Amino acid sequence: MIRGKVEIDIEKCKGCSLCVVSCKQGTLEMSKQINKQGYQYAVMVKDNCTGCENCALVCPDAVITVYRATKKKKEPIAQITGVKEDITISINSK
Amino acid sequence: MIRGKVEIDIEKCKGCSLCVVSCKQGTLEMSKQINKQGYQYAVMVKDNCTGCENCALVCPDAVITVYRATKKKKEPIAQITGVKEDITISINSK
Amino acid sequence: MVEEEICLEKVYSKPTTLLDVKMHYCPGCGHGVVHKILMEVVEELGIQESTIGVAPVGCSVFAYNYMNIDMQEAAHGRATAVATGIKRVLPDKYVFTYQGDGDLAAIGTGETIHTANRGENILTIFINNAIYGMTTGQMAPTTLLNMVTTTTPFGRKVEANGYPLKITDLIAQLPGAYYVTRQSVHTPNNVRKLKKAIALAFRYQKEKRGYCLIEVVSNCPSNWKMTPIEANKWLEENMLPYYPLGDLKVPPKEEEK
Amino acid sequence: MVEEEICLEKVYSKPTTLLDVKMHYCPGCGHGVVHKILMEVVEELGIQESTIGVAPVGCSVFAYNYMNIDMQEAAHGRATAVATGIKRVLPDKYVFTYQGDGDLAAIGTGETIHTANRGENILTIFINNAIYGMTTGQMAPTTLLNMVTTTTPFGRKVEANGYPLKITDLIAQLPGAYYVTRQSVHTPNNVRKLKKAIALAFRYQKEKRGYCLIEVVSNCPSNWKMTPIEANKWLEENMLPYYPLGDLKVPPKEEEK
Amino acid sequence: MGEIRLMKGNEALAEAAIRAGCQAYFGYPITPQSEVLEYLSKEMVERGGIVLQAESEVASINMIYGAAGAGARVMTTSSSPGISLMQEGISYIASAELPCLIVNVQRGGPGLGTIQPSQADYFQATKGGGHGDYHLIVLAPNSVQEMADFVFDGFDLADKYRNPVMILADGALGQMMEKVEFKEYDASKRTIPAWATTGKTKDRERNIITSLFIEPERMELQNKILQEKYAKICETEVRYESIQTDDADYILVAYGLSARICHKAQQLLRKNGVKVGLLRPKTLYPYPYKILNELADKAKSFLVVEMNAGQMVEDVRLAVNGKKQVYFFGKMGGVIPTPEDVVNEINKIMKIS
Amino acid sequence: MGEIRLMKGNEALAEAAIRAGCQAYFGYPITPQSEVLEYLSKEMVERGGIVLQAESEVASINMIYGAAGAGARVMTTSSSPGISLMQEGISYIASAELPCLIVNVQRGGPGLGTIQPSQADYFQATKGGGHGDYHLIVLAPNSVQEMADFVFDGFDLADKYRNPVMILADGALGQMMEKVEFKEYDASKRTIPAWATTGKTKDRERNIITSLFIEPERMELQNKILQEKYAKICETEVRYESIQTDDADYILVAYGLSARICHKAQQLLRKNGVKVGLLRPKTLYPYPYKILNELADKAKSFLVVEMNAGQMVEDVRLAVNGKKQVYFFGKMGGVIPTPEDVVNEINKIMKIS
Amino acid sequence: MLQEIIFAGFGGQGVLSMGQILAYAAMLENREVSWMPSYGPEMRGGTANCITIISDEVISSPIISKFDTAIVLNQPSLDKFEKAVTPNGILIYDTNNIIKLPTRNDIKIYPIPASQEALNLKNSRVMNVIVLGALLRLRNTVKVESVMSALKKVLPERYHHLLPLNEKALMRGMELVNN
Amino acid sequence: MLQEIIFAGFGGQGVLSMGQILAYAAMLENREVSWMPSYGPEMRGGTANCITIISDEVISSPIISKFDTAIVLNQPSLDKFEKAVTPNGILIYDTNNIIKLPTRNDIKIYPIPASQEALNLKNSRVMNVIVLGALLRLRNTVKVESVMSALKKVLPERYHHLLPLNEKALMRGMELVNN
Ligand SMILES: Cc1ncc(C[n+]2csc(CCOP(=O)(O)OP(=O)(O)O)c2C)c(N)n1
Ligand SMILES: Cc1ncc(C[n+]2csc(CCOP(=O)(O)OP(=O)(O)O)c2C)c(N)n1
Ligand code: SF4
Ligand code: SF4
Ligand code: SF4
Ligand code: SF4
Ligand code: SF4
Ligand code: SF4
Ligand SMILES: [Mg+2]
Ligand SMILES: [Mg+2]
Repeated sequence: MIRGKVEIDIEKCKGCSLCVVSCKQGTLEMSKQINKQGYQYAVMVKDNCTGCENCALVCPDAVITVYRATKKKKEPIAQITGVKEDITISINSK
Repeated sequence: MIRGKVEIDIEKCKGCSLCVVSCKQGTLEMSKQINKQGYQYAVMVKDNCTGCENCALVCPDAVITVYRATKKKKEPIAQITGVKEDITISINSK
Repeated sequence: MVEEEICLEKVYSKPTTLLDVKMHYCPGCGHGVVHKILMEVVEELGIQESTIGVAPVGCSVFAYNYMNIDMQEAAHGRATAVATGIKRVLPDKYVFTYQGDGDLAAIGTGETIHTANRGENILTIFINNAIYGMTTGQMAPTTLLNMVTTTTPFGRKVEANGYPLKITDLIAQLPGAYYVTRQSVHTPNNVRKLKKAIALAFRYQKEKRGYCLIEVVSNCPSNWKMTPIEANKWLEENMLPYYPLGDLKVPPKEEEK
Repeated sequence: MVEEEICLEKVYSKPTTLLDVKMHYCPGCGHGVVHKILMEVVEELGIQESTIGVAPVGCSVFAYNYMNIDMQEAAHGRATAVATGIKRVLPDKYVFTYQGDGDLAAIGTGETIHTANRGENILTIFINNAIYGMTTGQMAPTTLLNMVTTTTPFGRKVEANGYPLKITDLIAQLPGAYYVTRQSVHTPNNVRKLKKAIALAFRYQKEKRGYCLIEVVSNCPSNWKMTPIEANKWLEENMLPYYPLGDLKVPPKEEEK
Repeated sequence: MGEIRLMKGNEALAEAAIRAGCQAYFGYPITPQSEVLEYLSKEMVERGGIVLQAESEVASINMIYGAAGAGARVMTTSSSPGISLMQEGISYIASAELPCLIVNVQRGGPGLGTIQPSQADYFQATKGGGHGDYHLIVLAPNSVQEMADFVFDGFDLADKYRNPVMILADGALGQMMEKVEFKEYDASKRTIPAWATTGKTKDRERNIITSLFIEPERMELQNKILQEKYAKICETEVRYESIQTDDADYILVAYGLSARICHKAQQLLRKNGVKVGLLRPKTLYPYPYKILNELADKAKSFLVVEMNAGQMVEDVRLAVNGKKQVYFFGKMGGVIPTPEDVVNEINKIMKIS
Repeated sequence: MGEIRLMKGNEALAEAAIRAGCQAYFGYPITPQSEVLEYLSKEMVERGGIVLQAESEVASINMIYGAAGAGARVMTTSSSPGISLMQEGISYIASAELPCLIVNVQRGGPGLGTIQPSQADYFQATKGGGHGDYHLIVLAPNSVQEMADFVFDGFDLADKYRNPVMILADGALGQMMEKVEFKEYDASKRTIPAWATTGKTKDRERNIITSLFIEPERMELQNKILQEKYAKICETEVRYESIQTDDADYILVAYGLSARICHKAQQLLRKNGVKVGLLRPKTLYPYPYKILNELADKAKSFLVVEMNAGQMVEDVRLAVNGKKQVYFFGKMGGVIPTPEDVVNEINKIMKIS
Repeated sequence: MLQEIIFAGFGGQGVLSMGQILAYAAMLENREVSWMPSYGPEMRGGTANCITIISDEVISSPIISKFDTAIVLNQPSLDKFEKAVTPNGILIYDTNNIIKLPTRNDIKIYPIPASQEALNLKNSRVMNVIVLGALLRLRNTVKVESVMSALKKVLPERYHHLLPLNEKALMRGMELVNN
Repeated sequence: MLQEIIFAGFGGQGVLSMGQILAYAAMLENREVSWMPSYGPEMRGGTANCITIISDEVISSPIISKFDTAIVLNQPSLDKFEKAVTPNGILIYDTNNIIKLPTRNDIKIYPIPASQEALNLKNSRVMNVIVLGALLRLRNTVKVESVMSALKKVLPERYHHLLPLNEKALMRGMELVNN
């Protein structure tokens, strides 16, 4: 089950590797490729990301976006109880 | 018996009175006269000066010279003992 | 009727107060991290409209290209004088300076001390990378002993250049300084702590408590001639023993609400 | 053959190192006392030939008219920079600066701190009279709270002007500073102590120990608008509680011989 | 117009600043202008203004930068050595185009010099004592009345052109008392400039105050913007007083205190039938080149009188451009020429020509 | 003469300072001249000299004051904003008549500006950026070779006249590498001046270094001493290079890097048969007014080329004094004019005249 | 009409305010006036002086070195300014503590015992006003009423009870040179 | 003879020393030379460049904006300087990591696999020397021996064992444009 993931804006990455060493999961590595700026960039090489934000916090170029899995109770958007008369209820969910 | 005395360069005195209050003996007072600069100046009004230097130390204009009485043994300038032969000794004292 | 669903929620992204442009900083430079964190706080406190920044010359002189707030660029060393000018005429705005060690602790020493002493209600973020970054690597007042720079080719020596200056410690002594702390950004946790410190300092500014100074012990991979990873390691092993992290001055308890 | 005789011996007189001219200081001004004592020490140590003084602008800018030694007049606040220039090229001479509070602790703050931090082998005599004497009575960094000056007609207030700056305490923190003490000249005994302190500082300078600072809490009868006697009393009652006399930094025991 | 008062030049200037709506003053004591700071520390503070005694002139001018950049109407004052210390800051302010008023109550230099009046900072004020191509608008009062009047004008010009304005006075003008009457002035009409850093509201882009333009092309553009502005100022804002120049054989050129002395000399000479005119620049930048050049068509020669070794005389020579001889008479180091000195000089010139 | 080396201008200048017997250097980093401090921090220290990175430019110039006053041969270097900060100190040094060498490797201003080369500090250097009537001797190198040569000359002139000397270079001259050969120079022949504060020995009165002369009469005297010295310098020390001016219809006037560009333009124009001369001042103060005035008798017109908005052109106009038209062409803010630009300008002028 | 007057004495003798009050009075009479104090550190150690110029025409320099009238209240000022009086000018001095008397005979010299008279009036601070009175009588510089109005303007409200005393002092000064 | 050459690439690729060695070599051949680096903060973030001018006559400006030869070692430099080559000039570039190829057809363009060749020579740092070799062959700027002498002068003693490798690299560069 995925617990988190990161998105890296590779064209703005400067290849400093600080995210790589800050990730306790070993999720990230530097690519062999270089970007237009001439830097190797960071990439996710495993899907064990916990969404801990460590990598993003230390990224000097603010190119990492972090997502974390949240368990949401899937609940009905409304519950109607005790209908006593003959009425019409219209529900608009966005 | 005089234990000390001060000399005050009254034309350079600026009449600040700090010497007067620093003297525990009450030796000094400010004159009624003013000097060429327009200041009343300090004068010795008693001869109980101990030569403690207090007044001179605090005088901002360094106009006080202090003398202290020292008891000197009045000794002959030389003593000649054990004259055995007929010699001439000439003593030049400055 | 209740089911469970897994959904990826965005938990961290570049703050909107940081403009979406490439920063000119060298790879791995601490300036970028501090910029980001500072702007995160501004975003989260919702004070973008009432915050004015001052960045003097130094690598971060271009901060105004990145921070999406009103900013003034200041002459070398004069950031807190400029900030004083701003704050005195706009006492209800948040004003901060963002200064390097050369700026704050060499040419700007007088301004720094007097701004703190007056208890100006401003925040100073002080990036201590022990070097003149912008001018490519000369000795700073905070350069460590024996550290080689372009102007100390044989290492900094006490006899010639004196001791690394702990200016933050001096500032902490001044009654006008209210909150003085030393932080870093070389690990995620330190980044988190810095963020808290900045938020606290803005709160104090709101309460008109006086001068707040946050020193950030930072790196300069380019002029230290190290990779970013090496630089952060060097920082931990050499800078932190001399510039230990932590609060140097915190408000007396009763004032805290 | 041995008799007793009473003879008046000169025990105290103006030192020959002080020129026999009228000084321009106001009646009762501490500057005169310090000039005299300083020159006494120079005379007694026999270092007139190897002592160079630096006096910046301030009431004592004319010190070179009184002290019979080589002297340089310095720009406002820059005395220790000038002294650094001298000492670096003439390391075996005795170099001192003689500075007011405006000079040393306002415009010259940066130079003061950095000279101390470099541990320059010089002595600074710092005349703290809590006012700008020369320019006739404006607030100094050391002006006490609520003290009325021409620029604080309602008294110095923390909100506007911050706290009286204890710069000597800051200097004492710096490892480059070797001997830091606070003295006064408002009583004969304090004058005696000052003299010892100056002699000590010159000794340390000879031993190349680093920066020595002697603050002299002094008066300014003219601008305090008091008689000299009132001024010295006010000094004792108001200045000394805030600027207590005594050593702020003395050499570690083992270095003393 | 209100009551006529007897005031020191420094105090009149300070009072005028308050009336002109000066919101903040930053300064540092120095003779012979400390009265400005002292007066404001009482009067302006009581009337709700901001007055701060800075730790130095360097700090003052940078506080001015900050406060002007934040949109306030601001002033600093100093005297020669203090103004020298401000040169970096002034260059920044000019480059960042911040309106403000800087007052130099000159004393005799160079160095620590003397505290007596002088006009030896003319070059510094008009040609740029700081680095780079920039200009202050420089106003030269010659009386306590103008010490007050030029403050109002100065603030208005600063705002009109987004440019620092300098009032170049001297120790005598600052210290002397004369009659002064303050003009009516509605300070409330000034609004906070749109470019000021007052906090980036949603409805506008962020404002940036800077003098850094790292690409030479951008810096060149900034310089062109400045030069165009200066050209416009030179076209529009030249101010001078011309006394009996129409029939004059000899034209005295002087500003400030020297101009008063020349005026007296002129009266003495006119009594003796010598046709002498006086051209007194009120703006030293922009300089009245044009009128001087025109006068050169009629007059026999020019005598420039300054309390210095000869500075403005260069501008007069540039204006006259070789058409006629331009002579110089000056006193230096805080010494003030007398009307008789000037009369003598004119007599000498009459003999030569 | 020794080995020919390929060096940066800043390094050549630094090396020359060591060879000229510079005993102490005080400076603060700033682009584009930090190489001087960097070079000396290694080379001069190794060879026993004193090098101190000061806490600021204000501190540097005052350390220079102290060390020069103590009799040492001393130098500081900076670039435009840093030089602005030194103006008070420079005025003091000039007034106290202390020999020293101050180097300004100019960058584009005003304000923080750009770090690219510029010549916009001409006024500041030549007319006095600080307060009061004083002058620096100003030398303007136009190659790495002259960056070295003028250091020797500068130190000697400083001692000869007890006057501060400025080398006014620019970022390009500082950063570029060219060939350089160091001249033989016996640094040991310099002796400690008798007026220096080296400790009052019994056989002499105390020495005092000061710029304070509180009585206006004494200050006036000091100013007269200075002015006489300046007059002598103007008589004796003017230096310039004159290239093919004899037959020239058009005279280019430029210094430093601009002069090299003009030289190239001159070659291009001469190829096309246009008789162009080049007058290159090597001393900006004293200025070669006389030769320019003489050239004005023969030439049709002048074109002044500068990397600024037009500063030296005023001195050329003063020299030519209306005899001929003086045109100006400049680039600002760190932009460098090209030889083609200059050719175009001359072509335009030819069309007008 | 042009009068160029120097007032000189020790600080504290009220020389600056004497000159200032005179200038004020003249201003009230619609004259051109200028008042210029000595300034700076040379004030220290005691001596102060100011120049008051009163004229029907525009005043050129407020700083001049020759005066038609010198009013000196101590010996150093007498020594310094006696020679600065223009021929046929007048010199007024307070006789108190003057040892070295003025010697010129091309000017008119008025010694007046102002300090003594002030003591008689039981307020040594009005010494300067007494001298001012002498000046008014000798030079007709301004009207007495103008001086009184000036005093009213210049003196802070809390000192207004001293106005009658000042008027008396003025009168006394006029009398002193009457004979 | 006049050659105006720009060298541009990432910092660390040795562009500055390439230009400097060439200038040195030309100096050894008694030419006038100037070498001008880009300086200041724009160096940061990677790109560096320098201009080397070699001439038989005095060199006017060391800073020029058009070049007869451009040598570029990365994409941003190629993008920036392709347009700065004068018509009929030449452009040499290292093919490594170049995505967007040059497009002008009024200049001569030489793509060379210098990085690759450097790897073949087992020292990526000689990449710049390989390119220099190509330049020498194409423009006859200076003699190979001069470059070798220059290298000897410029390289610190401790690197002199690398001289043979550098010579090899130079030769390899010349061969690469031979065909
Ligand atoms: C008056 C002046 N002096 C010197 C400089 C050159 N200069 C620019 S930034 C700087 C120091 C940079 O170091 P620091 O403040 O530590 O900032 P960093 O670049 O390391 O972040 C210097 C000396 C300048 N711009 N202005
Ligand atoms: C650059 C500069 N700014 C201001 C002054 C004016 N000034 C002369 S001395 C002084 C301060 C005097 O106070 P302090 O240093 O405390 O000495 P004191 O006279 O009290 O002994 C000032 C502000 C100056 N000479 N130079
Ligand atoms: S969010 Fe945490 S776990 Fe995920 S990549 Fe970043 S550091 Fe690793
Ligand atoms: S920390 Fe940021 S810039 Fe550095 S490698 Fe990772 S993603 Fe790239
Ligand atoms: S020496 Fe002592 S006792 Fe004598 S007068 Fe002075 S203070 Fe008094
Ligand atoms: S302390 Fe000195 S100056 Fe003061 S009154 Fe006594 S003798 Fe005179
Ligand atoms: S030079 Fe240093 S401080 Fe500046 S951006 Fe690069 S790494 Fe950061
Ligand atoms: S003004 Fe004050 S400090 Fe200056 S001499 Fe007078 S009393 Fe002393
Ligand atoms: Mg730094
Ligand atoms: Mg003081």
